[in-house]
Amino acid sequence: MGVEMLFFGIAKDIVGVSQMKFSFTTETVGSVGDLKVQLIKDYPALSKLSTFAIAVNGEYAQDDLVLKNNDEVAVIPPVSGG
Amino acid sequence: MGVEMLFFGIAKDIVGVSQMKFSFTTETVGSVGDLKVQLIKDYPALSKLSTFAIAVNGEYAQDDLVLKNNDEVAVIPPVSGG
Amino acid sequence: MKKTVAIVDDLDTKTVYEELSDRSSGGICVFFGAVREFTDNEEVTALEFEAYKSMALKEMDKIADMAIAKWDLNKVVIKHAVGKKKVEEPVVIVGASSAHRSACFEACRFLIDTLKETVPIWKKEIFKNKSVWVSAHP
Amino acid sequence: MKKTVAIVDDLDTKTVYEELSDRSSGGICVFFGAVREFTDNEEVTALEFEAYKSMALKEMDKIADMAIAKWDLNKVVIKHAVGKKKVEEPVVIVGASSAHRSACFEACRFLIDTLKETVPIWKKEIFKNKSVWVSAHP
Repeated sequence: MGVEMLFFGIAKDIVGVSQMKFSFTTETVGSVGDLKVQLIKDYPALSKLSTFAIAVNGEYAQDDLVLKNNDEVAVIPPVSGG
Repeated sequence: MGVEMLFFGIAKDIVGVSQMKFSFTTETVGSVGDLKVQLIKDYPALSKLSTFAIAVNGEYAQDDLVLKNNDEVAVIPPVSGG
Repeated sequence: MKKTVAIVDDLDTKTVYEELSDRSSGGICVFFGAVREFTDNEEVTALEFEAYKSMALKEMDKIADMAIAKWDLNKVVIKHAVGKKKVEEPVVIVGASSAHRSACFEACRFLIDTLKETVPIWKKEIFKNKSVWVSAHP
Repeated sequence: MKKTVAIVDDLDTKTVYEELSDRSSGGICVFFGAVREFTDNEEVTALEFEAYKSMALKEMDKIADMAIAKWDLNKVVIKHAVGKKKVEEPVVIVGASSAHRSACFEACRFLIDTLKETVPIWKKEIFKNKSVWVSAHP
């Protein structure tokens, strides 16, 4: 299964793209927390950010939220609007 | 001696004019406090206001300020701008 | 530091950003006072404002100076309208700009609160069958 | 109750009064955020804003609803710009209208404070020789 990943701000610079398909088996990634671990493994520079949050289908998601196939998952580095 | 009196808001309605010469001997009126007493005597409705202040030459004046000939003296009923 | 203090017949709400904007300002806070339709459930048809203009301008200028002394501001605007104003029309505009937003918010609140206490301007509420000078009587 | 929530390329500072004005409102409070020339004594040539637009609009809508639940407001506006903005250009406009002034002042401060905490919009400061995503690193 897989999700549509979106990257913004510095996360886009780190990953190098603003959007990608991210495929995984539910064995390796099931929850938002698992996804974060995998992202930091793939892109170690993400761990240097002050924080980063994950939004699933446009809502901030807790680490225990379980991902579903085709979810829109965004990496949200520290926001700085205004 | 005398002063130029200005009346605003409800004070103008009570006195009936917006401006008048006010003449007095320094025996009857010397200070702003004396003037207030005289005004209330002449226009008893002024005493029914919440408060009224006196400005002399465009500055709020305390009761002990002594009036000078040709001062511009304004009766300032409760302000309500804004 | 630039301050704009004015008493005018008609307020222009469109120009306040350019009046307060400044290369050093990250924040601009503005308060507009307007004519409300109801006072204590009675329908207001208009407000009429009268000012002791020369003194009111001096008092507005003092308020601007007090704000400038108290907060780190770049620009300050205090403008009041006189004459008859209908529902939804602006009657007062105050605002301040500053590097960071706390200063302009606090200063803006101070400007309108102090204006209402000290500036010699009077408001008459005009209802269908009567008119009343606001706050005149206890 | 009317709320206006938007993400636009260019903010119009001239229309905010008419967007917030209301027959029941005696007070309108507006905050404009603008591009400042200096950050920590370094000259900024521009700011560049990026938004996760669909989510940002949802979050802005939530903030408007929270303000409406907390204060007695008549109208609320939350607008943010995206793209490259030069010094003195507006980047955000928030505002509220209410019968009396306390509510609109408090709500306006809440709108901008909360927007800065939760809305997925990112700001890059562009200096002469580098550019930096604000708040990204500790």
